[in-house]
Amino acid sequence: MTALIYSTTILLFFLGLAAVVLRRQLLAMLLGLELMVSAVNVSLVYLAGLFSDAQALAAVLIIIAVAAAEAVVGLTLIIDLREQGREADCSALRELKG
Amino acid sequence: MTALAMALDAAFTLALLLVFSNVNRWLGPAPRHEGDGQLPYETGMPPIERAEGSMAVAYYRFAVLFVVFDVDLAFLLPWALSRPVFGAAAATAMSVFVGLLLLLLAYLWRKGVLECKR
Amino acid sequence: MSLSALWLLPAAAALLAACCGRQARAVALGAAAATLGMSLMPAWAGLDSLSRLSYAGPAWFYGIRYSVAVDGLSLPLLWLTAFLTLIVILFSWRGRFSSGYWAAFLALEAALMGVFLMRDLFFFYLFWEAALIPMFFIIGLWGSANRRHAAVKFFLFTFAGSVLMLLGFLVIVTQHHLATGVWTWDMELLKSPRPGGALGLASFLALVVGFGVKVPLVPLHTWLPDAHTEAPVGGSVMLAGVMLKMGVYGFLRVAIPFFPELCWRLLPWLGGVAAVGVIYGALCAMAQQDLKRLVAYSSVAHLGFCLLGIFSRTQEGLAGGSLQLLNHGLTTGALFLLVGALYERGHKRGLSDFGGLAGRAPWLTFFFGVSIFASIGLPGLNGFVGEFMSLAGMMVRLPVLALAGVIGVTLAAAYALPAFSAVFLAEPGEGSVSAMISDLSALEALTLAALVLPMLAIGLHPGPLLALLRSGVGGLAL
Amino acid sequence: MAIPGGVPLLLLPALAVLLAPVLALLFGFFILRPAAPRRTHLPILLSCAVVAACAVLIVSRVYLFGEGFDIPVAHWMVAGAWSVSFGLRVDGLSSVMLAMVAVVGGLIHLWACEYMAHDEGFSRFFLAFHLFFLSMIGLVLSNSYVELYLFWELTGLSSYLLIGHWYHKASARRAAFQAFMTNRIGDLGFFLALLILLRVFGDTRFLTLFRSLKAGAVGDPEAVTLAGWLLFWAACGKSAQFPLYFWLPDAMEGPTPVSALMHAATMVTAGIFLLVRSWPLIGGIPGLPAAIAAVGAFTALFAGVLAGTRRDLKRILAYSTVSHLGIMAFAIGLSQPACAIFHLVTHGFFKAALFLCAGNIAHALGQPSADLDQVGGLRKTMPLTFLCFALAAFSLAGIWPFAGFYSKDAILDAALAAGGWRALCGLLIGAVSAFYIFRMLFLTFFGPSPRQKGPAHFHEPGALGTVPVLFLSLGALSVGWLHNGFSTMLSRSGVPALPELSSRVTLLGSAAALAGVLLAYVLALGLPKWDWEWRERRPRLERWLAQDLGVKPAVAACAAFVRRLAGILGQGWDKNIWDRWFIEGWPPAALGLGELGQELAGGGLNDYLWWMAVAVAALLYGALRL
Amino acid sequence: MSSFLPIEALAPQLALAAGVVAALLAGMLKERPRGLLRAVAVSALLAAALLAGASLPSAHPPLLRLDRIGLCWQELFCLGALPLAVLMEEDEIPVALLFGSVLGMGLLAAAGSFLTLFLGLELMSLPAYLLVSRGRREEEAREAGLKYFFAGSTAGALFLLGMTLYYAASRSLALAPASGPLAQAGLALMGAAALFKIGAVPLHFWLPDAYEAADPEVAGFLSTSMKAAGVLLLMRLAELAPSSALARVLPAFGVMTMLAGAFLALRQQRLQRLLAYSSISHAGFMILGVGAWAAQGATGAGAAAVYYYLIAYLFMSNGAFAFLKTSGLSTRAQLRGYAQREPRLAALLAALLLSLGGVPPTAGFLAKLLILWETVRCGLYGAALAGALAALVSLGYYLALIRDAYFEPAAGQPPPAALRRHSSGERLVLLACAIPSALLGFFPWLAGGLAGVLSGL
Repeated sequence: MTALIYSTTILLFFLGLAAVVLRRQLLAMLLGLELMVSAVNVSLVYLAGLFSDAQALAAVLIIIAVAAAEAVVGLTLIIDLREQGREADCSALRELKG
Repeated sequence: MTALAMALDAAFTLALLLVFSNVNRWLGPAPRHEGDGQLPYETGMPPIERAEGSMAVAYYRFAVLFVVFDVDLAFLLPWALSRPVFGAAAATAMSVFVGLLLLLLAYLWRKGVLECKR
Repeated sequence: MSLSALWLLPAAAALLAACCGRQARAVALGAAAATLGMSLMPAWAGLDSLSRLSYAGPAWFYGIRYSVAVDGLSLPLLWLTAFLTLIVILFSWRGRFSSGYWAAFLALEAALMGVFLMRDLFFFYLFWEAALIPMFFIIGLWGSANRRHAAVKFFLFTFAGSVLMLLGFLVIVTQHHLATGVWTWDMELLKSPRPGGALGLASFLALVVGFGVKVPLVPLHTWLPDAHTEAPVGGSVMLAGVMLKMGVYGFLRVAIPFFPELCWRLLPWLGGVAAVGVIYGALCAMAQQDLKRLVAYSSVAHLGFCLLGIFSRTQEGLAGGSLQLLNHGLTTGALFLLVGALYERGHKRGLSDFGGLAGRAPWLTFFFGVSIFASIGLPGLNGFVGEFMSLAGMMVRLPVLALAGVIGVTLAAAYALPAFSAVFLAEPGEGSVSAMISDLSALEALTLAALVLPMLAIGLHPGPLLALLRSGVGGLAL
Repeated sequence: MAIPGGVPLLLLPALAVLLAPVLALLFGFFILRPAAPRRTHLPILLSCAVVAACAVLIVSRVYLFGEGFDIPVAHWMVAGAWSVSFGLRVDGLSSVMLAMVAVVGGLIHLWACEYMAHDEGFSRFFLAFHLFFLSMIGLVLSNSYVELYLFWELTGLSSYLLIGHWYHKASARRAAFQAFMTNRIGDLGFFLALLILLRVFGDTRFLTLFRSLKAGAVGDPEAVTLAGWLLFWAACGKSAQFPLYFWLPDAMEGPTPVSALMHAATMVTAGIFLLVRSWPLIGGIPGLPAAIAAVGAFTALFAGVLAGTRRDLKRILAYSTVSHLGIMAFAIGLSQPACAIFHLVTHGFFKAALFLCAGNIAHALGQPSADLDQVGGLRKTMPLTFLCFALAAFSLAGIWPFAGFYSKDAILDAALAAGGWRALCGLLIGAVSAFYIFRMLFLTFFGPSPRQKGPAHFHEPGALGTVPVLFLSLGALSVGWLHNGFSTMLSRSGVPALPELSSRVTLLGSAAALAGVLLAYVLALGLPKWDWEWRERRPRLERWLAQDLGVKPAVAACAAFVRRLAGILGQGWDKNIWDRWFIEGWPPAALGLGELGQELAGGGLNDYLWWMAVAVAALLYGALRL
Repeated sequence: MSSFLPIEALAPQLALAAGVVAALLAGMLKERPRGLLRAVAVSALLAAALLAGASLPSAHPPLLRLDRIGLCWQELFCLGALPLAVLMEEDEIPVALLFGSVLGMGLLAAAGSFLTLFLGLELMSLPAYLLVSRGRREEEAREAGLKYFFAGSTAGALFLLGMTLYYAASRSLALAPASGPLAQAGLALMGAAALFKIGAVPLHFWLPDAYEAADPEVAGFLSTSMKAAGVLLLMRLAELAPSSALARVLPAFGVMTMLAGAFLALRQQRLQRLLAYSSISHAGFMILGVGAWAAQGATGAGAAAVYYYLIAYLFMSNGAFAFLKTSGLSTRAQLRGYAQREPRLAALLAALLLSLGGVPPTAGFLAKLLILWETVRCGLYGAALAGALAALVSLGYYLALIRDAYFEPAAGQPPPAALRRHSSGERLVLLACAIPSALLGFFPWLAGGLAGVLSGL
């Protein structure tokens, strides 16, 4: 039973990772990030319930807050990019290389 | 028992997923225009960029601010429920927390972030 | 504490010279003279009391301790360093050099004095490497045509060797700690339990490569001609006069005492490389058209003799080898000063660029002639004593290497005399700059006389110097 | 008779002999050369006088009272038990040599004053000349091999300076370097012999060395044999024996006094002196004396034939010197070192006389050296030189009353006693040497043959030019009569005495000499044009002979090979292959690697994250697997 | 109250928080005196550094566990941030961001449980992304900020996954050793996040872009304090299971990073990008140091070697980036002939570069020596050889820079940025960084003292 739950959350996590790695649009990648964090939250909540550990649940709350902060920062950066008139797209970010 | 529930739940979500993403294709009319059907009338000019423009930037700013202040609510809830247990210590902690938020709000207001100019 | 002053004074003077612009030259002269004076002091205090002068500070970190001492081997080398620095400063007295030039030479002297004073492997390595920095700037800033390439090549080549040497030290110190549970970097204490087996061999080879780059042993010598050719006069004198000695000093102070039986077992290989160096250096010198490169390759040959003497581990071999160190300092120092003088006047270094200087610059010819004959080992001058005793030592161990050494002695004449006659005796060909070559100034002649007189003195009466050297290296004999 | 403290009285003149030249040189170089270059020869002549006086004193005391000593004077190199020291050794052999060097040297110094009078390198010449004089004296008086090697090399140095005296001439420079290098190759053997002797005996003093040899306490016999052969190789180098003789004829580039003193009388005999000095060592080695005899005989004949075909006066005398050195070596080979030394002394006198006469002739022409074409019939205009030349020539040929006869016949006697090829060679040598010297005599002084210019503008040199020559030629006449004095002197220094002359030997020797004279008379005066005609008729033979029967090209080829080897090694391998590829090849390789790495960082965010995912996968795999 | 709200345990962090508040308040004032913000920045950082130096707190509040390594590293973070505080432009947003970042690092150092570890990790990274994106060159700064953000957040997410796996194995969020495949996998993932933060080679691609686009002083802060935090995270993880797969693979990562960092830097023409790759090479040495420390059972002396390396690197890297800001140079071509124009600054640059190259008597030499010593002590001879090779290759381009500055003739006009007058703050920071990095090699007692302090844990 635990294995099934766990494998789905890890599957979700790697889906998020795939989104971040494969997708070209930055917003989609941001979503992928949030997916990864939420997948971890699900597994953390499940395990906290299993080990009946209150501290883990508090951790989930904090992780959610941190994820939000992350999203805010991500959005700000992407908005900045768009304000410059550049495509919010990976291929636009080729300037720095070598 | 819960395994069956979980399986059903998974199946149900998958089914919903499939239905929502494909219902318009099933119900709607088949896309008739092909080839030059996409082109504008003979006098129109070909579109320069995609139709749906970007949302005004200002709206994004408010969305971000909403996220920042809304998430703090997540911390108020457990504090409210457990206030009788911890008493004074929790009170001061939460007041510091809220005080910081107010300082942030004051700072944003002072900086004129909240006005909604075009 | 007075021994530390030997390197502290030049270092402080270097800082002072770097700051004050015009008087830098005077500061340099004062500091160099003072250092020479101080280095001579232990001699007056009697040779047997040398050990009293050593000083060892508190153990700071895992056995690293600031400890200085002087003995029969390092005292003469200290004299040589101080003496050559003073000569270089006097010789480039009239050149319009910036304050950085004088500061660099003083810093170089401080580092070299440090190398010969330190008895702690950490500080030995620290000064060993620190000497590279001033020489890098000397070659780079005041060198000739492609000085940039030569400076970087010199620094990287030597640094590669030294980093390997550092790994060797680390292995020795760690194995010593494993064997005795005591952390120490002191040269005396590290001698007792030596890392044996493959690790011991590996660390010994690392030391050999580290010191070999500096000596230079033949396959690792190609930085020498470039560095010598591109360095300014003072630079090449200090490079050939003292910096090559650090390698042989390293063998005498670190490599042999730490691995005596390995040294003995690998004698055919080590002696073989040195012998090849002797013949290879002489043959390459024969093929050179540039005076400085010729003298540089001759240094490779001369230091091959030092190593032949030292690896033989006989009383006369060790004494001869270490004496040859000092001889090479004097003869090659003088030769580089003269070639430098020619370059300053005629801005050319090729053999065919001069001619007929004997008539035009008699003193220059005289000093060049004496130095050339000293460097090819004419008996009565210092070169012969060093080479003869080294080869006598090696003949006792491996006659075939002594044979190679003797062939080297013969070849020495084959490259030195044609060069001498091409520059001084032959008629000036077209495109020769002999017209611009004026004779040595009084100051230059004085400095060269100060180099040539000891050659004759050591050649005829090497007794006291040999006794001093033997008190330092005698212990290594088998 | 000894001064208190056991030091023999004889030590004082011996020290004086060494110190006088040193003081003269120092005074000359530091004071006179800068101040009054034209008068540097005065202190030098004074020191020659002092040396000559002391030499005579030493010879007389050794001859009359049989005194002699071998004393270490000072420590030179010392390293614990191992040590090398300076010392003086006066015995029969060294006093004879000292006397010869002092007398002949002094006379030639006198002669040089006039000859070099208006040479611009006057002071430089005299300083180098006297340096040679000092090193020759030192060489003769040294008491150990290392000390002997010191003075041996100094003679090499001074010969380099003196041959190359007129350094503006390219041929002089080349000859000087060739002389120095050939000596140096010979010294290679000497250096090795020193090392071997030091290794075997621990000390190279003659006294201790020969005592332990006699006692048979030799640690390593083959090493001593090798040392013996190497000493012979060194003697070949210095005394111009066959393989290493080619530098001597070219050494004639130097001024005539140099040729006379160094390349006739003293320096070249140093090799013979070395062999005689180490006779106890060499005598004991099986096969070595025979080899020395063979080489000596071959050199004598080879050089004699060449001397007979040369045209330049000084070249003829040079080849004659090589031939006579061969004779001395031949004598040593016949285990008659006393004859060799006796011949050395007589040869010193008559060869110096011949050279000075040739020098006077050339000086009259104003050239460094005269050619047979430019002379002819000089007996009318230069009678005194003719007289001296004739005396020396008769002595060289070994005609009866002259000095050469006594030393040559002693050697002939030993040769005949040894029998076989040695006897034949002995006779042949006598004939050949008589032939070439009389050919030179007839062609120079008698009736100018049609091809020669004749005696037109020749004149006798000044007083300083003729008096020394006269003395030398008288010496060439009279020295032979002291031969029993010689044998007693030499026997005192452990060398077997001269053999008694039997009438049979004198008859055979004189017959051989007369045959040579007759042949020379027929060819030189009978057919006056013969000497020139055979050159035109057989130009190939002429060129072959001019190249020393192929020896000169061989030497040139060796030198070229060494230079090419140096070029290949120095420039080709060291600079272009080893340095460029193996040492300076690393930085470009590293830069290339860096360039390769840069392509990887393409700048795309996805690629970065893709690499990140790969790394994480690797880490996970490692963690689960390890 | 003290039992619940850990005042003295988090004293340095509280000081920084006060700093943030003060910065915001200062920002709100209409007319504020010119140096006020800089004063606020420096004073808050110094206060934090002093408080961190105070003695170890007795009580262990929840989620926190302060030990000697934690304290020393907090000192490091504050020191690393000082140059940035001095050199930053007069704007309250970056000051607040800086305080936020250093506060996050403080949390990481004082972490007693994985939660605080993660919180510290994220809290120090988020402001860093914004600091990078506020670079003067708008275009590149935004791009670099975004790249840094996405890479950093992915690493954060990976850390989270690792945390949960480890939690599944150890059943509690406390920093307690656990065993089993899940724990190993968890550690590996968290290790990957830490290696990302330090800039280990396969995970380093974001670093050159971020360091090149950011302002030089921000890059300095990133390369010192941020890297030190990454190293601390790695040490905490290695401490949990010294013989775990992560600990065993660290030397290999170290070698790969050292060599790749050195080789990649050879060809760089832009100075900041070159210093970025050189910082990767130095990171390799640090990882090797941590690996050697873990191989010897994570005891005192090894930590001293890593700590000394970080201190030396702090001075060198901050100094080098401060030089770039002061001199306004951006490419190697502009560096040509710089010594003729500015002899004093060039001398400081030479000292810094020689120290980065590890040539005695500089601090860099002693740092590399200690790391190589630790590597040799635990028998990793191959890694020591690779370290020597990396030092040699890196010296190659440092010497090339010195050669360009000193031996080349000045070519063409200096860039406009180089012409403005250097402010006294810039010169002060440059001196404060160059002098110690040039001479610390002489005094091994400093390393000795550290070993004493750290081994006291």
